[in-house]
Amino acid sequence: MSRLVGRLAQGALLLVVLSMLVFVFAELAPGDFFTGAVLDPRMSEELIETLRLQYGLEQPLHIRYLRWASSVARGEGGFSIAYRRPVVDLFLPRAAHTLMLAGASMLLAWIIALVLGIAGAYRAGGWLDRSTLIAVAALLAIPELLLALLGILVAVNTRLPLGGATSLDYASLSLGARLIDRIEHLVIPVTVLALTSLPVLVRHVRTSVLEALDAPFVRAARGHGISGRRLMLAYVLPAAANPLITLFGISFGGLLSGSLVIEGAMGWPGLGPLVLESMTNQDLHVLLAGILGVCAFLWVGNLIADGLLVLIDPRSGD
Amino acid sequence: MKDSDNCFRMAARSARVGCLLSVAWICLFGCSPSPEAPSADSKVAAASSSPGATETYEEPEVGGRLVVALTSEPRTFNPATGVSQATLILLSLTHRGLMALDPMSQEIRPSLAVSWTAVPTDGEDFPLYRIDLPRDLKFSDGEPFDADDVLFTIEAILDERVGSPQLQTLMVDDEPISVTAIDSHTVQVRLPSPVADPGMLFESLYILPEHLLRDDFERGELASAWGTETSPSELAGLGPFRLASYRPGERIVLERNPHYFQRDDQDRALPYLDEIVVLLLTDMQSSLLRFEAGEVDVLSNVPVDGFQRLQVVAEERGLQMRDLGAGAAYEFLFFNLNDLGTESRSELIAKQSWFRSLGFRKAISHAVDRQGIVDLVYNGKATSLGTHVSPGKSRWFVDIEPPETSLTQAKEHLARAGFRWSEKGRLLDSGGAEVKLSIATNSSNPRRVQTATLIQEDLSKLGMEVQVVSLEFGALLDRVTNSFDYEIALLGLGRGGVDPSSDLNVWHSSGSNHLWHLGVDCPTTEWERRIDELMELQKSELDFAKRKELYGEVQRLVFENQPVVTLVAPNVLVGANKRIGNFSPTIFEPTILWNVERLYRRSDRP
Amino acid sequence: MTKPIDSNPDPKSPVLRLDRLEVRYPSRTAESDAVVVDGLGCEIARGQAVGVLGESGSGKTSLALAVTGLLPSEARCSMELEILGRPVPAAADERFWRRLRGDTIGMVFQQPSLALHPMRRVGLQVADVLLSHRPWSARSCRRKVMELLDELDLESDIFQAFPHQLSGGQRQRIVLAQALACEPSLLVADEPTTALDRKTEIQVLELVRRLSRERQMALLWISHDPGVLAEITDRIYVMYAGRWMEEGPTESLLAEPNHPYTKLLLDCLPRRKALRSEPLDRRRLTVIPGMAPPASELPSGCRFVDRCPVVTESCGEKPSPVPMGQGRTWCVRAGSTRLGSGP
Amino acid sequence: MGTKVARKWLWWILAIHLVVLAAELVAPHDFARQVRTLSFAPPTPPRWIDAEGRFHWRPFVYALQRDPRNPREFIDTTNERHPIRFWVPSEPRQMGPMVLKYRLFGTSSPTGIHLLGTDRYGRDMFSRILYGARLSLFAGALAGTLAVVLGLIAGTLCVTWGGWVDAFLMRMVELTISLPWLYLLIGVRAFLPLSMDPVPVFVLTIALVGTLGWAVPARLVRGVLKTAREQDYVQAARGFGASEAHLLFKHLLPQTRDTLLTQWALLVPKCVMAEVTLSFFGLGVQEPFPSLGSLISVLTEAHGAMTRVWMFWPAVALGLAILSYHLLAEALQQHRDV
Repeated sequence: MSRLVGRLAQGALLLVVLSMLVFVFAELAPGDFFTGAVLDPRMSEELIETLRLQYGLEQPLHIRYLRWASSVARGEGGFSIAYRRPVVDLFLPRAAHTLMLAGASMLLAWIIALVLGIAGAYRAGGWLDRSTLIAVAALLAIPELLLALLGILVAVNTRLPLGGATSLDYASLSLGARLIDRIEHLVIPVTVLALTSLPVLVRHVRTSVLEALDAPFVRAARGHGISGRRLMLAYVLPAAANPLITLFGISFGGLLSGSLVIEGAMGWPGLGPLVLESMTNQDLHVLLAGILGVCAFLWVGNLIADGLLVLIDPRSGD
Repeated sequence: MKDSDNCFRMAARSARVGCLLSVAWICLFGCSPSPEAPSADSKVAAASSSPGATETYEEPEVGGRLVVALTSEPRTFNPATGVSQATLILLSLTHRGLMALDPMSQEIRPSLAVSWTAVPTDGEDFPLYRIDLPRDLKFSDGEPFDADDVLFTIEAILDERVGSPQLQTLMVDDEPISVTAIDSHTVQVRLPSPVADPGMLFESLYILPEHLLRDDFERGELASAWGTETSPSELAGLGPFRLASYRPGERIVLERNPHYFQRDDQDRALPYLDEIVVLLLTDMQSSLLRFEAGEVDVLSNVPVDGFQRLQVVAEERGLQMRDLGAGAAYEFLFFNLNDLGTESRSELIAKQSWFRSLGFRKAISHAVDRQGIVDLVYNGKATSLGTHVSPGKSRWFVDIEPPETSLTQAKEHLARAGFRWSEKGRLLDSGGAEVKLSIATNSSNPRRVQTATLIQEDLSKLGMEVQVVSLEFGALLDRVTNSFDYEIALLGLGRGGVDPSSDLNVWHSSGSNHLWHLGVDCPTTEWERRIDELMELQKSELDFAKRKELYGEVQRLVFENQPVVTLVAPNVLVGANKRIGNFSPTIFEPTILWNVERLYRRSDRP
Repeated sequence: MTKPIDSNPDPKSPVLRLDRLEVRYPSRTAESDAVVVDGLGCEIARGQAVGVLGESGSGKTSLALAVTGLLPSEARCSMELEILGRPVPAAADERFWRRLRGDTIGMVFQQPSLALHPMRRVGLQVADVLLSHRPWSARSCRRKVMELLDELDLESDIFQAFPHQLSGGQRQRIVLAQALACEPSLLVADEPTTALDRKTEIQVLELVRRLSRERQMALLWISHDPGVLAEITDRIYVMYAGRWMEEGPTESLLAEPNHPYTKLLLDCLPRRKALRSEPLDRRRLTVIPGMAPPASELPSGCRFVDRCPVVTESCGEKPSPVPMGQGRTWCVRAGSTRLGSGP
Repeated sequence: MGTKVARKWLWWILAIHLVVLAAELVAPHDFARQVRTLSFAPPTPPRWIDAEGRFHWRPFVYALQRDPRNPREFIDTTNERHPIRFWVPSEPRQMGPMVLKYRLFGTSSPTGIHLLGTDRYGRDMFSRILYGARLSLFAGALAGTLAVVLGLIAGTLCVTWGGWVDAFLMRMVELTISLPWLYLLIGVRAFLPLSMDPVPVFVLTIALVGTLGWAVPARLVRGVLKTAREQDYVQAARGFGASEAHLLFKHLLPQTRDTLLTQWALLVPKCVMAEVTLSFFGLGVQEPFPSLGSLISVLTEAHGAMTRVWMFWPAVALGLAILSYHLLAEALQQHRDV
């Protein structure tokens, strides 16, 4: 219990340090939210100065940090200059979509990776293994954005929707039709996103399973005629679990960050476009919320991974 | 006239190694290529002049839905504070101002106002105007509109707490205009000093409903009122549409405003359409694909290669693609002529002596292959420029041919300016130092990087060693406007009004967008002084012909002295589904939606 | 679940008949393959216990893996193998072997600590063998495992234990339980007691001997320790560098070895009885001089030629078996020379 | 067996790298040479049979010209053959310490050979891929190695020291993964000179990508080592009094090899792609210098590029390189002892 409290304290400290670092980094980068406004014909220098004062951008770093911290303490999560709104208001309606997309694709990616990685390792050098290897190399050579565009191209030639989370007439659909509509809209983004994270997972699953297949106790089990599904599930996978669980912890952090790019290209109403935009126009508090979210997920993921590692390994229990 | 680039879209790429990536900026805003514009491509100009006319033969259908795409989310529904491009396009659908730019004639015409008349003043210095407002006009929530709403709007904009970007527009020579109500439907405007085209002050000044916003204003919270979370029932405007629903990140649905004031020739209520669905698509490539698939009905600011691809499939997919000719935005090179003072940047200061040499600037202008930029970067969909006013702005265009692309002439200019060549063909300045330069531009705009890549090779033919430095947009702007740590930069400008006065901040030596030499109050050369003078004169010149002449002289001075090397004006490319009737786009934002109340949807494909 | 080889087709046929076994590995460095096992053959009758004696690296383990189809994929193996009188096809695949292993052939591995999955309860690991071969319900498997544990003198609550909670002897019994679960006709044991202390080793050996007699189970016991083989086997094959050197009934072979290698090997070890009482460091008083040849550079004739103290010219030829008493010796000088004094 | 296959792939990878190292010699054109009349020209394949159906022993190419019916397309100019020759004289240029006066192959006439077509500016894609691959493959491999080595060190420290060092390093991993490095990159860029030569850019790329990529390998190494340490034989070795250092190097670190090799094989392409990001912030290579990443990213920028099939060649080249790395890593992983 005290270890858990310690970890929680560490996590909180981590977020604080991270937020400070982001402030420092943003300070290092030239310009602020209003730098781009210089070229806007309707924004006079005086107006920009006024706005800078109004949003406290002229104040020293620590004051700005404290202002942000107090905003977080009030539950607003910071204030977006671009939208003139508390960040929470911007994030809440979008976060569910991002989590839905990211969660579904993570699930899909892990399922595919486990199947391909295990099958490939089981018959290492076989046709499935070889073609997986080639596919992985190809996926790594294709930028995500291009993959997204190819995904839309696929949608153009099928009956699948090209983007968005719901159809235009969603509101008038029946409950069942709504569900189908949602799923149809998920197919392409989830597939594309799963494909982007697939290479890493497949390679690691395959390596770990290969290594586990080589473990003396797995060979012994095969010597006893234990094989097939029983061998894989009860012997090989637990033995291969360690790097995979670690990787799972890391990919948990990717739940938020992984889909940023894809969402924009797919017209998926998640956090992606918002956070990316905040990055380019230096809307610091929005970006900060995104980063802290990623970090928190990552940290939780690592916590889960460490916990799972303890859980599956009976030796650590004694 | 100012910049171009404020509107951007993001096309982020892979976000691996833990950090996030890239963002592409696309120059979006253009200004008019009116049908009669002497376009570089006469065929194109002819094509774009016809559609409005042909469409009138057909009886418009009432009802239906139009799907449009926006490249970023609106940041507010508040007309007083909206600045981003997406916000402004959305506001243009839901609000109306007293005056508006007629994109065809490129003049300011009454919009809400019934009439705009100058009131003769006896002996007084201050010009006076009377604006008659229509009666029986209602906001989209059914509440009546009267002069108080106009007064409230002006009061709100002029209030510093609101921080409205239009505050400056309502200031003449640092004095606010004053507006008074004569009766409930007549207002009177008093200007502190004469203004050439006073209707311009009210262009796109959307009228705020006093009954909804007065309380917020009194509390000093108008700036944050009408944020994107506001319920549609709390919003109201005078535009043809009103907000029905908003799904963040996904789409905005607008419905017909039943109280809209305009009616068509047959006295039918406008708009024809029932509904506009605005899809929020941050990625241009996916917008293109969805347009191609017929999921999006109209698409503005189509990138060049997408446009040409769509042209190929236009028949098959039932699309109409239009090249509207040169937009008002222009791409240009400028030299760092800022006063670096005593700062220890001797290397840069030494290079500035080249930049200050007219021969050097002219040599560069002659060396640049503008047609190459048009052909290779814009696939022919751009127009070479000799000066900063593109043919698209027909009302102010003065035919100045771009400098001839000629290495010989460029070399002559250099030789005359004291440059010479080493045995290896490297260019040396009069002190014998090799000429090494860098062209900085923003990496988010691939067109600019491509242009710089072409210029880099052009200049290397003169014996210069040139490097392309592409920087993130904010970092580039910081160098250009703040640290002055650059040599040559490549940027685009051209957003803003058609009127020369909107150009003041670029060409006046004290202007905030006088990018190549910022923060000067008194011009350093004779021709700069003359430009300042001309710009001041045209500001209050009431006679159009004289004003055009004054502005023409500015353009000639710019051409002769090349403080900036203007390159090209990209064409404005748009497309629509053939089902969309009355499609009559212009190079002004909103290119396609400027006549949105008259757009209609055919139930059957013609 | 049908067995690929009927457990009792002909009571007279041997449980295992192996001939011309050859195992080679493609070499990492040299161009030619490394021949690890070269032309071995042997027979094990029902209830018979056969031992294979050899130093480490002599190819014993490859032999054990070959007859259970467990060689690593890169190994090249050819042999004529009959199990319970039925030939194993040359193209036998994993599916074929899978049914054989654990059912007809039980296998006990070298180190019990490595042969058990560290994250799985040992009872389940025994039950897994049954579940893989018998169409039984989980409950009846469990009952059978309990019986087995009891038979092997293990407490029943061990079922729930993890391997790391057990002693070495307990683990070895669990491994044995796995091997014996399906009552195999043949038990292949690859140095199963090396990792155990002497006392536990004796217990395990006695246990195996008892069970094999009760069940008429054949044994193929591989070891480098003649003492162990003396305890448990009826017949011993001596192996060196992938070939048989000598074979014969345990008693006579250990008492009167005919092959120079066997003699040297047995000389290296103190007498069995003395061994138990003497301190550890006296065990390895003498060693055979020289090193076993690397598998890629084997001499063409007798494999022992480089280290043999009594080499003749004819040792350069490949020796053929010479019948000696109830056994055979693969030495050209067999019978003609007596080397030193036998043990 | 593993090492023999591994050696085969190692030779193959070395061969690729040697070819791109000698880009000056092998490439038929200068990577920056623009032929503006040949914008987006399709590949000119070597031919043996001419338009009249005659066979020629010496392969040749046809020059391209604009299709008069469709000015955006090119057609072959079949009235003149341009034979492909080896060891063609060319303008002298520097390759390392040598001055080259020849190219490996090319046509003697000014009409060049464009094996993989040209880009927007009429630059030869084949030559650009060679030059770009030189930068990207070396930068990728070095940066990937740096990241893996740093990760190995950090992961090892976590396990050997444990306690607060472990907690601290793991929190650093989380920080590294979530921090917005691009802000720092923009900041760093502001302190660097305006224009930079390719060599410092190359070093900078490796240093930045390598130091930012340590986090995931570190965490994986830590996980593997933690389990490895619990294994019986390691415990046993400890019981025998083996020193921690001995344990680490003999028993623990070898177990991380597979994971690290996999990580490395995955990191290399990531580093190649990350270089594009750096370029975006003005830290990577800039036009006209090519990198594989920048050649590929053209595809996502321009809708039109996707319709020109030959613009996908850089992606194919990178894919092949990645495949080779993976095959090498896989061969190195086959370590089952005989």
